[in-house]
Amino acid sequence: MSITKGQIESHGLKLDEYNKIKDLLGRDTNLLELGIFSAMWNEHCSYKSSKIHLKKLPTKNNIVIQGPGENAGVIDIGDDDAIVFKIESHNHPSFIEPYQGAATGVGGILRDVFTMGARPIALMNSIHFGSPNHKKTQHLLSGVVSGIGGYGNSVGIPTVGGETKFNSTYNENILVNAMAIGHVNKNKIFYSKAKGINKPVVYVGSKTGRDGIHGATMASAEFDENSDQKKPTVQVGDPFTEKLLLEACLELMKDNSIISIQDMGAAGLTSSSIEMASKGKLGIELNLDKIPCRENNMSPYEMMLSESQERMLIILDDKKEKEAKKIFDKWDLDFVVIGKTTDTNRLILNFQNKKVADIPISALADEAPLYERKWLKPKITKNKIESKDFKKIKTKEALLKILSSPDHSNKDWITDQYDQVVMCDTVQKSGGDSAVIRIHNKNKAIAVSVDSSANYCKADPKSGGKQIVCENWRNLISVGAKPLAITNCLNFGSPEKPKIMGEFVECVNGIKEACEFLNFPVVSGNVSFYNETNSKSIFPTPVIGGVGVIDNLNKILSMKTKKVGNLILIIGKTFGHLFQSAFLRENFAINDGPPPEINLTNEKNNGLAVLKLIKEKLILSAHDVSSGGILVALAEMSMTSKLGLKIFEPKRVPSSNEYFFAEDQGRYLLEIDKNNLKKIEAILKKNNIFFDIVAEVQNDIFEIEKSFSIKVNDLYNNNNQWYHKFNAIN
Amino acid sequence: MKFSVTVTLKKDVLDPQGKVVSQTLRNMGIDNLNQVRQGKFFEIDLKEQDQSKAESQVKQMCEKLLVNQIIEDFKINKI
Amino acid sequence: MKFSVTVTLKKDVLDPQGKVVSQTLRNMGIDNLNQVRQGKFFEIDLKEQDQSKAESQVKQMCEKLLVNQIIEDFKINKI
Amino acid sequence: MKSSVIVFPGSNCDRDIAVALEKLQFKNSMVWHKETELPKSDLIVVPGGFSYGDYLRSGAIAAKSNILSEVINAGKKGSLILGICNGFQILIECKLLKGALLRNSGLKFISRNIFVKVQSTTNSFFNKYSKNEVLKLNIAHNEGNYFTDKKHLEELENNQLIPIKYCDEKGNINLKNNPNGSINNIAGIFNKDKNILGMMPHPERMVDKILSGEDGLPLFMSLMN
Ligand SMILES: Nc1ncnc2c1ncn2[C@@H]1O[C@H](COP(=O)(O)OP(=O)(O)O)[C@@H](O)[C@H]1O
Ligand SMILES: [Mg+2]
Repeated sequence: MSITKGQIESHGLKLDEYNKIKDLLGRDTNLLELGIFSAMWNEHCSYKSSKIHLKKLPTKNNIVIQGPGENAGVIDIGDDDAIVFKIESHNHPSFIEPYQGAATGVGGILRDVFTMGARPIALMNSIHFGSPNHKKTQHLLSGVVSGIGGYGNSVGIPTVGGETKFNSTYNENILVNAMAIGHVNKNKIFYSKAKGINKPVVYVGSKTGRDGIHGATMASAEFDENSDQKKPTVQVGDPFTEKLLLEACLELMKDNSIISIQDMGAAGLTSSSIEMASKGKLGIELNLDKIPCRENNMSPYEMMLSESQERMLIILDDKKEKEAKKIFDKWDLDFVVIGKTTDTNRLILNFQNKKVADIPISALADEAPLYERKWLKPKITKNKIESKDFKKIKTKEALLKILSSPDHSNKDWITDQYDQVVMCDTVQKSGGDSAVIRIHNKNKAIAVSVDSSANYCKADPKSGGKQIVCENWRNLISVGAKPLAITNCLNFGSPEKPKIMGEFVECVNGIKEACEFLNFPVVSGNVSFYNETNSKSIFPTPVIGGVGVIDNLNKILSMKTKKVGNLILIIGKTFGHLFQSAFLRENFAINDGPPPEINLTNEKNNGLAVLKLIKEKLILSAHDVSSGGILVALAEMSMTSKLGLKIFEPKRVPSSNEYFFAEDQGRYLLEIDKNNLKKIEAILKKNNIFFDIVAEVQNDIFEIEKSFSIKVNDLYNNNNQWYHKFNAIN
Repeated sequence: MKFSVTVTLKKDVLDPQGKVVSQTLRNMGIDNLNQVRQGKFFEIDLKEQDQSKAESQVKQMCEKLLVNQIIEDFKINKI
Repeated sequence: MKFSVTVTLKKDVLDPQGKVVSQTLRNMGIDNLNQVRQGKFFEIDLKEQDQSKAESQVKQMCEKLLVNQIIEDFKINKI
Repeated sequence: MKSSVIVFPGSNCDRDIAVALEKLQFKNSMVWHKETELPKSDLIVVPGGFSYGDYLRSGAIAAKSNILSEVINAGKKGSLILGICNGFQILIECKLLKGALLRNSGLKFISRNIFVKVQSTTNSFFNKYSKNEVLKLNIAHNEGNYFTDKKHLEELENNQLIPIKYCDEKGNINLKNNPNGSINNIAGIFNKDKNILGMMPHPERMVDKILSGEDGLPLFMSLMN
């Protein structure tokens, strides 16, 4: 039986790719082998379109223990403590079945973290939906949110933050990116590289079923009307089994019986076994009769390509089998030796006493195609819109419009479905600039933030890429953390289109430039291409997940203002940049023009100066200025503390709307005690930092001198309605 | 007019609940158990005399709300 | 031998799920709905030839695990 | 004081409660559900989490475990037993406490800080609080909607067997501040002898100022009396 053209295509391979496979093998493949190649050579596993560009990202510095290339990145936060983290997309499955898609996304990223020996300590997510008016949006939103909660809550890992955005560009292709963060002793990290010959290859966790067969291929194929037919590939998550697997693995990791370990994620048994062998430059031989199966009569093809969840592959020290099995028995999990490592450098699969596949590992891993795809430099709109009209709208009206919009509304409806405090180390939950999680039993903490700005990236991919790294950096600083490193999830359309590829390349260039300048390396990440439906692609949406460290719990800051009479300072200059702002989008439905400019030097100086003030204990609360500008940021501080603000009239900018709603970058709002003003001024001046006094804390009333005033409680009510109304049973 | 609706997971879809229930029953000493699958059950009471009309209404309820057809099948019975 | 078990909440026990489902269906325009009650459904497959023996086994499973008889009733059917 | 925390597959607040107990100098041991004997202890805690994934009915499967028969014996002999969240559900399923915990009325998992009002302090668990004190505690559950028959409800109300009820910040007990639809805003109940307490809120999440408060501390201090 030889492979047909139709079979090649239905496996997502191009004809010339199949010819290359034939050359590598010196023969035709059988169907099983074709399936294996297609899983390894597709975009999701091979990074064939992105690899040459990702190489540009800075991935090393003195705190990086493990950069990209492992299940997750690892950084050093001092005293033998290391933090393991990664973000991953589960976009396509979540669009087809929002609850299970989101749930299994969380499950997958948790496994990436605990495979490395770390106990997960927090979950974050970035979710993007279509327009609220689109018929599918409400269903997708509620399904995704309960799926994320359903999985994380049950495993007992707090979901501490994230971001939720709406834009018609995601109508038929939502984004669900999940990030997990774990803690490990830096001397007890586990890796996936196989070592040693004739070592047992052990399968642990759930049984293999027919779920998600070809999930990885699905993630690399664009949607069309026939996507519904791909339904049976939906995977169902079992958070209970995940919890058992987590505890069993961590228990086994207490001694040294594991040589290497890898979760079965995308492309299941295929990619996990091949990755381990490839990294160790070894071969691997599996006996498929041994695979624990959930259904009768599963074929080798189904076993190798199944994406059943909650499974791991371990290469074990041959003397430790018995002890290890005991642990998995205790947790009622399967533990089966399914093969061994070999010195043949080949993947050999046996089934019912026959050899059913025999492929050189290097053909699957190293020889996977690499493309330098054609790309077009994105055109940046420079056109300036007539700005007279912007003065017409009343500042108060504009503010309330933004505060009550889906993107800026209070997210309690979402976060109340997440257990944010289980594990009892969550110092700061979602709602602030970053979540803060204490390192168990220690007087230090990490800060985590997840950010994206698709509108900026669409308008100018390179500057947008820089911006999002900077915003993330700022969010970490705003809670008192020293920013350390990031993970990233790059959500784009089809890389086969030069225009989309151009967006990708420029975004990566922007991220690279900002990360290099800020000494903020990339330690892990994920690329999700083909986010398009019927050839319409989403806005370029890189999502950045950053981690910082706070070396003393009493230096943690929030945006909650503390005391009547205190002053609010702004750090960083306001030029009045309104293009791509929430002000124009929410009030005038204008989406044109360039995003705000990024000045990396100012960004860095301002951030470091803020950190210095925090270190000197001169700051009482802090908040970065981002979407919505100064006024929205001030309102958020007020709503958090329920204290009012008297805001001073702006002096320098043409109109007050431009001043209050501009989205110029590199700015922070800081609450200070009046008595410390001199001292702070001196420090800022010495460091050449631009600053100004913008407001004073008062009771109850939020007002701008000579403009308007409103009760803080009314601000809150405006800010707190949208989700409840949108999701009311109707 | 009353109807019962039973909703079950499609054949190859993982049933974590059924799995744990089977395991527990086995631990409780029931050793001739092949498997348990768990689903949902609805009792729907309609003010409607015309059976075929009522039935098509129940079917619609299933498709629109009660059943996730991506992973579940359903059966309607008059009771 | 296969059995189905349906488990329903007792009549005077509050059924929050059924209540919300009814409300949602009404809001979706179904205005001749009296009520919906939600329960559970099990499909139990036993290695057992003797029907009466099997049935009594299933009954035992219900009483010991599947059903909380303080709030729930159950029905067994051979399928 | 000695305490035992029972651990089931899927428990996930076991470490949290152990930390709280140890902070108050309890000598605590963790007891795996397959054990057949309980260590000698003054307090037995059945912690929160998702034992057996909350599958079937939350608490139902854990209630069948080996160790639970020991817990039941101890309870009947008068030992102090505290079931929190999933632990409450387990105590209900094994019939140490009466009634049922149904799905939340909103059909959603709810996790947030809520307020409860102390109804009665003449018991081993709340004697360090004052009557009508309003506490800020955290809840996190899918099935916390307490339900029982009229007769039992009367018995609970008349014999001070409801130590805490959901309320607002100022202590008003009304429907608006009932997060899950629980009958009479019940957040926790005792058995007749008041040696067994089941509660949905997590006191162990409120024993640390740097987290969100210390309103749970007096509960553990009460138990040391
Ligand atoms: N955008 C990116 N930036 C940096 N590293 C990346 C990026 N995308 C993927 N990687 C790295 O490439 C490797 C493979 O990623 P992936 O296939 O998602 O892993 P897995 O199969 O374990 O989920 C990982 O080490 C990941 O961190
Ligand atoms: Mg992985």
